[in-house]
Amino acid sequence: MPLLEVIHVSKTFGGLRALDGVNLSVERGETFGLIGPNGAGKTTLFNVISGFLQADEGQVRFHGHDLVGLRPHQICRRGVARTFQLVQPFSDMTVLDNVAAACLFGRHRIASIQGARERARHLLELVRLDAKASVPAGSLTLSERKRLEIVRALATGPDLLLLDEVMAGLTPAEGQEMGATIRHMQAEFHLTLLIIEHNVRLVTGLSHRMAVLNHGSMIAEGEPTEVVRHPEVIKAYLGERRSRGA
Amino acid sequence: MRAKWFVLPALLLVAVALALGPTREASTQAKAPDTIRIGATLAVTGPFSPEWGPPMLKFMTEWTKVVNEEGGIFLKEFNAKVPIELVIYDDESKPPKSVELYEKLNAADKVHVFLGPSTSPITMAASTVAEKLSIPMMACEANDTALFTRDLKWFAGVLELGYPWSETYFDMIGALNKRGATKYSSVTIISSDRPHTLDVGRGADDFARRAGLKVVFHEKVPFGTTDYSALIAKIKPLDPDIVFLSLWPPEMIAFVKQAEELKLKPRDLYSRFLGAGFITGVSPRLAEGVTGATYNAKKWFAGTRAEKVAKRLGVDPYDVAWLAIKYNCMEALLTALQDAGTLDRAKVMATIRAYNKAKPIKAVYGPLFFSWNVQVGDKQANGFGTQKPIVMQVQGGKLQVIWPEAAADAKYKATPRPY
Amino acid sequence: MRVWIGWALLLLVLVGLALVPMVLTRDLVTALFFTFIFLTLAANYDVLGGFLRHINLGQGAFFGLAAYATAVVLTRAPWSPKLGALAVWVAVGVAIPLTAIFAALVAYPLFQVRGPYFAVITFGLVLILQQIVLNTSRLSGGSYGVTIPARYYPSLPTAYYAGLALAIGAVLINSFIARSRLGIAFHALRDSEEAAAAIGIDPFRHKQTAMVIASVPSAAAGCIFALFMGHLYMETVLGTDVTLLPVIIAMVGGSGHVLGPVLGAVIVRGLDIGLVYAALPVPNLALYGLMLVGIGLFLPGGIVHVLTRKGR
Amino acid sequence: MTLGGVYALIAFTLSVALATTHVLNVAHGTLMVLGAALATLLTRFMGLSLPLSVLGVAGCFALMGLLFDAVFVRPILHKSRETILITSIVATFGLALAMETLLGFYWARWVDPEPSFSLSLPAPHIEVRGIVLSTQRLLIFAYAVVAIGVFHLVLKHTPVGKAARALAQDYEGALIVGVNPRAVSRAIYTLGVSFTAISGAFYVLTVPLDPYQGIWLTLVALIVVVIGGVGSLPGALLGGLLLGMIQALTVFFVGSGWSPIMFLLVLFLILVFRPQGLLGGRR
Repeated sequence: MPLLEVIHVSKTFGGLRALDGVNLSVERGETFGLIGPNGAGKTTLFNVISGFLQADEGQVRFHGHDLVGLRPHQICRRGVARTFQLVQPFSDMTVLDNVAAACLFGRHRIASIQGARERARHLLELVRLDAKASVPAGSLTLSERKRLEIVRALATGPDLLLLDEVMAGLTPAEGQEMGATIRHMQAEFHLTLLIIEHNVRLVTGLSHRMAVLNHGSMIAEGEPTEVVRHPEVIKAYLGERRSRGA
Repeated sequence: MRAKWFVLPALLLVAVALALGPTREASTQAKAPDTIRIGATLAVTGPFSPEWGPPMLKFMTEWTKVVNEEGGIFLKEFNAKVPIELVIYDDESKPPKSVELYEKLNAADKVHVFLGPSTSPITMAASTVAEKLSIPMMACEANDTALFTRDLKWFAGVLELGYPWSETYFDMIGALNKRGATKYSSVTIISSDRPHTLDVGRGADDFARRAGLKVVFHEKVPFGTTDYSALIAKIKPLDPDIVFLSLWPPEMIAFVKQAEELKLKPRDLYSRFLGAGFITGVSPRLAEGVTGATYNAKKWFAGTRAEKVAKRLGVDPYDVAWLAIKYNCMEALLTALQDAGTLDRAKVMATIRAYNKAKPIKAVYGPLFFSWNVQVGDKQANGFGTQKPIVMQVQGGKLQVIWPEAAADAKYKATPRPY
Repeated sequence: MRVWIGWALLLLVLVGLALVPMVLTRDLVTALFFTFIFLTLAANYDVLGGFLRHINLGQGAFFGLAAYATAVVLTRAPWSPKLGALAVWVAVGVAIPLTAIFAALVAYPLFQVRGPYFAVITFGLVLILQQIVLNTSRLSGGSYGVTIPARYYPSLPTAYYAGLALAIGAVLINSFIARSRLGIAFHALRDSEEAAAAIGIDPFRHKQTAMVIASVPSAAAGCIFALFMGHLYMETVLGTDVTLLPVIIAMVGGSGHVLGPVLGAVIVRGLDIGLVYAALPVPNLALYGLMLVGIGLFLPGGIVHVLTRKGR
Repeated sequence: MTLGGVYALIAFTLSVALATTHVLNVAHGTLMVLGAALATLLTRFMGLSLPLSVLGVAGCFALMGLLFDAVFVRPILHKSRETILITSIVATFGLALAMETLLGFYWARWVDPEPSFSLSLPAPHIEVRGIVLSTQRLLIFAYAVVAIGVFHLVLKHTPVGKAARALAQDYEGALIVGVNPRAVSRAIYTLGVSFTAISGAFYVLTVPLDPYQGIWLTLVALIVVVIGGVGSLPGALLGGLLLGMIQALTVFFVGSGWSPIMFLLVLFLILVFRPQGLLGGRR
């Protein structure tokens, strides 16, 4: 049984069909990359999985149980964590408490604040933010915020981690580093990853399998190297480029 | 949170406590005090002040001077005339504030007796202070029935309850109809949802019927209603002879103006309050012929301190609608002090309670005494007075008392609405 | 060391406040009693206003509801007169849970909205209660109000100590929240509701909890206020003063800081009381208003934040 | 119903200011009362004609708007959104208290012992097939339409107006693009304060005001803003008309006592089911 199954999910905004019968399944322990041009519906799919949006039709199954109808915090407690494309740190709180909050309220629900902070400190070391533990999260750089976003999601104790463009806006060096961190995390915590990325090259290097979304529909799925050579995919990306130029 | 931030409020409070603490002192009283101190609060500012505020303050202050020019009042206990001192604070139209201030009048200003504040809500709060401290309070412009049904021992007011407010007016209408001067038969009553205006409206309903009129429409409107167009549209087809408005000044002015817009033309328009503010508010043209309530009659004032004070301040007593209430209230308190002949609070209160129909205070408008143990609805009312409004009309842009005939400056003039 | 000095001073203040009815004159005791009532409301306001940054104009609703519930039980319940002095406790025992349940229920519609909309919808709640009071005259007396029988009135010292206890309680609740996991959840929600939900914090349940916590001391304050004033008018217990003053006190002192409402109450009420003593020829309210202008402009974000240099 | 137009206008000026500068002006209603007071003073006690006194009010309050902007808005404009909101609430609440108290106190001392601001316009009625139309109401309505039109044109077609709309839509974004919030706030407050004051003058043609009604008017305006959606002109218009209409219909068909309840119910329903206001775009 796959860890996550998305079965024929559709979502419409006004007249726009953002998701059109999307099917997807992610196996335990794998890294699954989801790519597609801007506006393809990637983030909408994340929002549906994590409960921020309700699908018009279709099912989302996690560990074989239906997630539809659950609210975000409930989904988090079942073991699905996510990051936001536009990072949303708790900017007035310290970096440490950002992560401690996730330990307190996530899946493991550590009872004491002290215990949560200890665990948070340990996790911050992992992404090399331990030096910044006591500064307000609002004062971090973009790259640091992205790392905080990931480690905060990780601190909720998920089985499945949804990463929404965590490498966007980073320098190539920072991107490489981020990739290494992600790999390291996956190994240490036995995570299953679903990654949205606009940058095809980075995600190809990370993923075991990949899928391509365009105009709300899945147009290709398979081995990363195969997928990027798929004619529909090339057309989708080129088409996008052409329309941008116009 | 650092501990030092506890220090600041702490120091402030301690400083306040130290500065204000040692104001308590034992007082032993043997000889006549320098002054008789009378304490009061007044809605000088805040929402009630447009009716009660600064002009009343001026009037009260000037009145004190006039009393003292006559040497003050004679107290038998000291066998001497003692000047009076009026200590007035601004209660900002807030009941809790007046509670603080009446406590201050007692604690800091050491007043001998209390004069009531303005309006029922504030009087309601203030009267509990009088009761707790056992200080006589003479209430002025407050006639909410609830004030008098609490079995207070230290509280009396000069006004009659709100219910018979319109008695004089409907007496007049009844008399005029009998004489054939008018042929009014239908009344519409609008009352604002406040205790006083509701009482007046309820009373009007009964007194109108007693005068042989038919109440064709009676509606309670939310307090503060300013758009009456829909209501007027509803009244217009009924074409009542009399529109009786038991409303507050801004509501009243809005109604009268909108009645013109929608051409509602009652033969008589009665306003619960009439004063300079009303005439300028609706414009003299629309005010012409409007009848309404007042406590003032120049005929009554002739030769009194009120006339003297008004002359000195250069005000027409008719312009300040409720001036006579305050005046009668202050005078009643002085009379009670004089009759008691002492500043002993229990004796003063006993004197106030002893006035009755046979032995009243001679107020300008007639006998004033306080009623005790009167059944009102399911409750016993105590301590309300006898002062009741009389009827006024705007004639030639001026206010004239028209009823009762003994106090009247002019006769009722049926005036068609000017539109 | 300095911490100890702080605690010692705190103790001194508390002892001082406990001695007040024996030392100060009745008017000041009364003024302090009202200060405690408003401080309680301001501290409660800050649970939502400070910790969750929801400007709540409806704090007065809980105050007024409890005040009315107390008065209605004492005057309308047929068994009240038989209970003697116990009736007061029964009335309070009805009023406070009733208010807490009310707070839990109204949380459902109120928290549908955020930002300025929340301020308006909570103000709307007060307006609705006003209308309910005015239109249920048999129960509430309508605009005539209700009179509580004099035998239930507390003495001034009793009222004072009850007010003091409430104010201390309300401030302690805030300081407890600030240190607890609830505080962390509130803080997270105020910074980003989405992110908070994504790490497992239930936004609605926490906001509802905040509202219920904040309603209890306010309800108790309403009960004492009702008993102290003896007669309830809609405008006195559900009016603009009760609605706006706590907000202003919290904001002047510094919203979101445990000591903010305390400082705010000392300053705002200090001005109010002090101006009467100053006996100036200009109306006090005008000067009071101008001083608020000064405080607002020169100490932006509240006095605590300026003092702790955390002003944002 | 015609008063709906005035409600809409005062609501809209409040809402534009709130959306572009994050300043919540609690003294908004008090400025309206002040405008009514000045107009009353000019016509009733100085004998000016209505148009002249409206001009006078416009002039005085344009200056007042500049002053307001300089004292209450500029010094805090660079602060965070939340600080601006809190600072402005405290400061303008103080301003409202001070203004209304001074106005009430000194008006009663110097001008009229019972302060009430109201203007009258002895004008003929227009009767169309038995329906009486009041010229005063027509005038008020015409004013509201014209003023809203002027606002609309200013916002749509002048550089300052475009900048204001940009600020209202995306504050941070607009700042990055180089919009100068100071110039916008000056324009918005000069225009907004003078229109608010003139609205006061027109309002008292049918409904009198007393010095202490200002804060209440602000709250009413805020409710209208919320019904319509912050920053939305048609929203404010719809909110204002809805307010007037619900009141009129309930009074006529149900009874006066029910009109506030009906109105509040509508407010609640709108907020719960359409939290961004009837015509508000974003939450």
